[in-house]
Amino acid sequence: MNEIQEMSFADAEAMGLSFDEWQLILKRLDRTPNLCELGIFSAMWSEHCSYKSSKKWLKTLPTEGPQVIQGPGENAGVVDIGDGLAVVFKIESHNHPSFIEPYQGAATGVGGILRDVFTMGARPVALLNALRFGDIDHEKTKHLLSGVVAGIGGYGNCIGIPTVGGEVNFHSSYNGNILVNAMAVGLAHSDRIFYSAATGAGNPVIYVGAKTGRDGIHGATMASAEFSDETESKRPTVQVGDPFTGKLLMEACLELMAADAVLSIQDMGAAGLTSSSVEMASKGRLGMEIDLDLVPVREAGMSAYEIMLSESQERMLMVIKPEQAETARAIFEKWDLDFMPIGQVTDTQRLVLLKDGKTACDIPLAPLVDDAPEYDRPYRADEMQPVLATAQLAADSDITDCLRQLLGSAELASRRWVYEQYDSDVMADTIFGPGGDAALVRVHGTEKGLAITVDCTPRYVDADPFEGGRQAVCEAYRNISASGARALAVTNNLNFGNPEKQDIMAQLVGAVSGMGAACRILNTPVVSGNVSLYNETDGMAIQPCPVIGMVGLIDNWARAVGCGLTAAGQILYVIGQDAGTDDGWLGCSLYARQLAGREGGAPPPANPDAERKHGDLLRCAIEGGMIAAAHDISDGGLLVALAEMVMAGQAGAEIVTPDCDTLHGWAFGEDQARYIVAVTDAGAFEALCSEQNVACARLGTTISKCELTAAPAAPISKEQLKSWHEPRLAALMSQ
Amino acid sequence: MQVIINITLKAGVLDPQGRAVENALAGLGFTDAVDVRIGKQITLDIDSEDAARAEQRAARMCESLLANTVIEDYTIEVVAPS
Amino acid sequence: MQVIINITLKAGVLDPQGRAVENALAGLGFTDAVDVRIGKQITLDIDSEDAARAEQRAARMCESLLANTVIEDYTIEVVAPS
Amino acid sequence: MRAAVIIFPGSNCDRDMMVAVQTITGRRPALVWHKDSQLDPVDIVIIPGGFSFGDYLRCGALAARAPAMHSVLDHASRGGAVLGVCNGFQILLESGLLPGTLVRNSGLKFVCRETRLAVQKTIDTPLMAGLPQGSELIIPVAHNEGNYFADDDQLDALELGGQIALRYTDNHDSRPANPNGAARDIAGILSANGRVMGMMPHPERAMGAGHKSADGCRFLRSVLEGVS
Ligand SMILES: Nc1ncnc2c1ncn2[C@@H]1O[C@H](COP(=O)(O)OP(=O)(O)O)[C@@H](O)[C@H]1O
Ligand SMILES: [Mg+2]
Repeated sequence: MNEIQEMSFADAEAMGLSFDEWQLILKRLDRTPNLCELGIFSAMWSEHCSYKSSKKWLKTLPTEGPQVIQGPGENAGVVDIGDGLAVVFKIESHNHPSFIEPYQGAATGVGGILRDVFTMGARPVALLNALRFGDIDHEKTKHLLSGVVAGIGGYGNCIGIPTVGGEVNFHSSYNGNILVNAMAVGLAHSDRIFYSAATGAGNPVIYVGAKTGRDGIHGATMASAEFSDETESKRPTVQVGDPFTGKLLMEACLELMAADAVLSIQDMGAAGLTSSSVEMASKGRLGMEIDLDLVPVREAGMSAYEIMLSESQERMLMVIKPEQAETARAIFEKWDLDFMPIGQVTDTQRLVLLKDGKTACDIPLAPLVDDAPEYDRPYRADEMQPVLATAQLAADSDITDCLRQLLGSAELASRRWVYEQYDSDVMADTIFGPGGDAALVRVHGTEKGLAITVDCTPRYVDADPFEGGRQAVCEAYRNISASGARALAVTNNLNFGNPEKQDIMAQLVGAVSGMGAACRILNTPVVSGNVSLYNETDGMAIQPCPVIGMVGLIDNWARAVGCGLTAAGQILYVIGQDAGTDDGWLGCSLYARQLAGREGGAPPPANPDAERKHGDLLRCAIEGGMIAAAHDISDGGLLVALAEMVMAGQAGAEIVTPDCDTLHGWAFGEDQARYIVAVTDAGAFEALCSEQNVACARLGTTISKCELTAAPAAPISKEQLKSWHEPRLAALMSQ
Repeated sequence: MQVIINITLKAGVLDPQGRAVENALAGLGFTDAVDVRIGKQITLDIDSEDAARAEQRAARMCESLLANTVIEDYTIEVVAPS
Repeated sequence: MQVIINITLKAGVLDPQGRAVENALAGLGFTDAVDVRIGKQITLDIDSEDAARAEQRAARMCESLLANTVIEDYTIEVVAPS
Repeated sequence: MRAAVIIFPGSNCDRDMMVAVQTITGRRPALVWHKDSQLDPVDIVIIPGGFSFGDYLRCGALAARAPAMHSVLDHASRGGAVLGVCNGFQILLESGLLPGTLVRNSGLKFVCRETRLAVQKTIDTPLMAGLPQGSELIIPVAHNEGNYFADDDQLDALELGGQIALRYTDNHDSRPANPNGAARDIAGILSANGRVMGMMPHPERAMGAGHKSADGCRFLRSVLEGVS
């Protein structure tokens, strides 16, 4: 296609624009766009950049609170943690690229989310990831899992940010669309946050970082389409991550920010130079003029279209104080990075691009952003699922055998094979790394600790989007609370199928409403997030997966508790359970799926009010020094949680199970808002529970022998438990 | 048959390693070296007397494991009876 | 001049990667592949019209950086004027 | 006690090492940028872990040829003490200060986990003076290329010469003690004069106070007190 040739609707359609959208472009420009201009519209109006299907619903999320310094709308959310410090975080998906090339897809996902965080002026201190793969026996799973894990490690380990947590699930609905969501957390001074809005007409616009190649051209539009065989041929050149350059860029940017030379800054993520220049200029209600001949390129002969839509990694755009230009240049030279003034801020509210001395693009900014389509897509929810009773689901096996099967299942088996490939200790501030509940990372040089987790249970969301959305927030909150921290705020990644289908849209609406409802009650506003739609292959959608990333704060990390049992002679309680309970909610549980072969059924109701009360009680008890170990109850229920506490600890547990027909419900039910705690001062703890009016059931005691006894069943040694739990993934991957 | 397989990054795909080595060479005074690209060379023995068949087997191995055909190209050379 | 440098592990030097690839190939049914060794192929352009001189420069680069001569051998091939 | 920590582009344990040294000695080590060819006199040079130059070509290869390494070589040739950790170990091998090489882990994967190390009987060295032979240390590793390799003659020579400082040893769980396939379970070695040491485990990540072990602190204290 010729650069200046006028485009037609056929061209627009090929770039993913609808006829109405094409008409709107003609109207706003009052002429026909050229290739470069059309490419810019198509990228900015893609689902990925414009959030056209989800925006209406994202607006319903709570985003404010006294702790919030910056909510959604910037590169990452910013939350106050006191003493002049702020935590900066966001989660982002790289689903499509990771399916095509798992190593590079995952690596560039990590690189991208790190840039979002350090762009805000924060030094990244932790990485997490939420991964979903197809059936564990599916032919592609092994290749995708090994590539994604290696890619995440490849980037994070090299750049030197610890990967401290995450989750991995397997389900056949992800056979053709895996999910790779990466979260980054950083620390900044709360009065030194950097934003993207351009300031001051006449100020220089600087390009820094790696050179621009033909990588991933139109990746944003790709991420906004379903997969089919046809996509294969449209495949852009895969983006290749360069964590080494990423590290230099991070250090150079942080050094430049400390030198007080930066006015505004934006990373080049999806849609590269297009979205960064448009966002900076439009947020500042200004314009921008760029000479594309000045952009450092890797290959000769790149067109304006290619330069504007390239998704080459490790690049940034910034506006700097003119008088600091030489300081800035020196810093980038020190780090051996490109530093190139490529244009200037203008007051025209237009984006003007020059190429070979000619104008390659001259369009008003307002339509690109303000007129980006926003749809109120119709939705219709599936029928509600029935509540299933324990009797309908209970398997024949005894509870020991059920425990063995659950611990060894792909869902619950140890993730050690995964997380040992991540450097979880670099920066030397990791207190709790992967393998427990929330990760805990020290705020360097202080007593503060950040508790961080990512959570979602797609089978609940699939069965009941509203409940599933609430539950994801509640489970994250429990993980944070189990460490003793108080939850501050969340980021979220909405992974769904094709929103043009009414049932999928209903999932999105339900899940977002549920998330919002829970966040309101738990006082955890949403400060950032990302949406990934069209996760479908040949019409088959994924199980909906609204991942919650939550960050909490503990004032003194030395007081945090882990989930492993520490010593004998402590009393085990279940917080949030009545003493007489002898059944549990098995519908939609992991037990039902793994042992009864039954998917679906109404999920256990989430109860954010109870979560808040129980979380407050636990924090209070931990603060009071009564708790030696704490673990939330989630997938697999009470007995699985207790087995995990034995496997992670240096002591055993002895409990007596109720004598009843509903024993499996009691042992493996997934009723919400519960924790198992090992208590050192039972009297004080029981008094606290009755004072705060929280139900708690005495479960048993800790013992010195490292074993789990659920009488009348025979004791199971820790080695035995581990022999069920540990080998599954490693065995699969070494086949 | 001994077979040599050369695996190179496709044209246009970023080669950060090549770039870093080029810079390092320049730092050591080798400013006359440009366009450094780094690929893999795999040598193996294929149990077959027939060169055409060995080449065919090697191509299969490349497609199914040795090369990442999304970003890499490969060439196969059958050297000699081993 | 375009120059191709092949870098291979010396005989006797452990090649864990080659061994793992051999096992992986066997796992995929390619039991006819043995003695898998993995080396590097570096291509670069040397600014010189003279093949002999380009080769000499390349050898210097290998000795001072590109190869670890304790465990690696290298061969140099000057391909063509670039 | 004066220490210097060398920083290459891609080093990422430089701060951690600096903090560890300062915790033990109360004094901040000098930080030396790879482009500096000037090194003020110090008691020990420490080369920290990370991915210098992205680990491109061969781990440590590009860093070993950086200007700062010329002064490190001078310092070592005058009998100065040098400690290289992880990528620092790789750099010392590439620069020829220590024999052998580190190749890809036998599992072909990055490995981050705790290891148990046995302190070996070595030649007289100030670096290990505070660590009784036979004592054990729990210190984590995190690397892709930690598989120590040398030919048998060279390994025999290292053994005979008392140059093997640390070996991976039974960690009393189901997994192999040796995380990477290193020849003869070697985790750290000394130069023939006992003044240069390279090791894969990260002592700066086992400093107690929130870390899973405090043995790295014991180890570094021995090193730093030994050379001051
Ligand atoms: N699900 C969501 N909830 C809250 N905020 C969201 C969500 N999805 C996207 N956002 C916000 O919209 C903005 C654009 O997101 P994104 O396109 O992912 O940014 P970037 O281009 O920096 O990667 C960000 O401020 C992000 O936090
Ligand atoms: Mg961004």
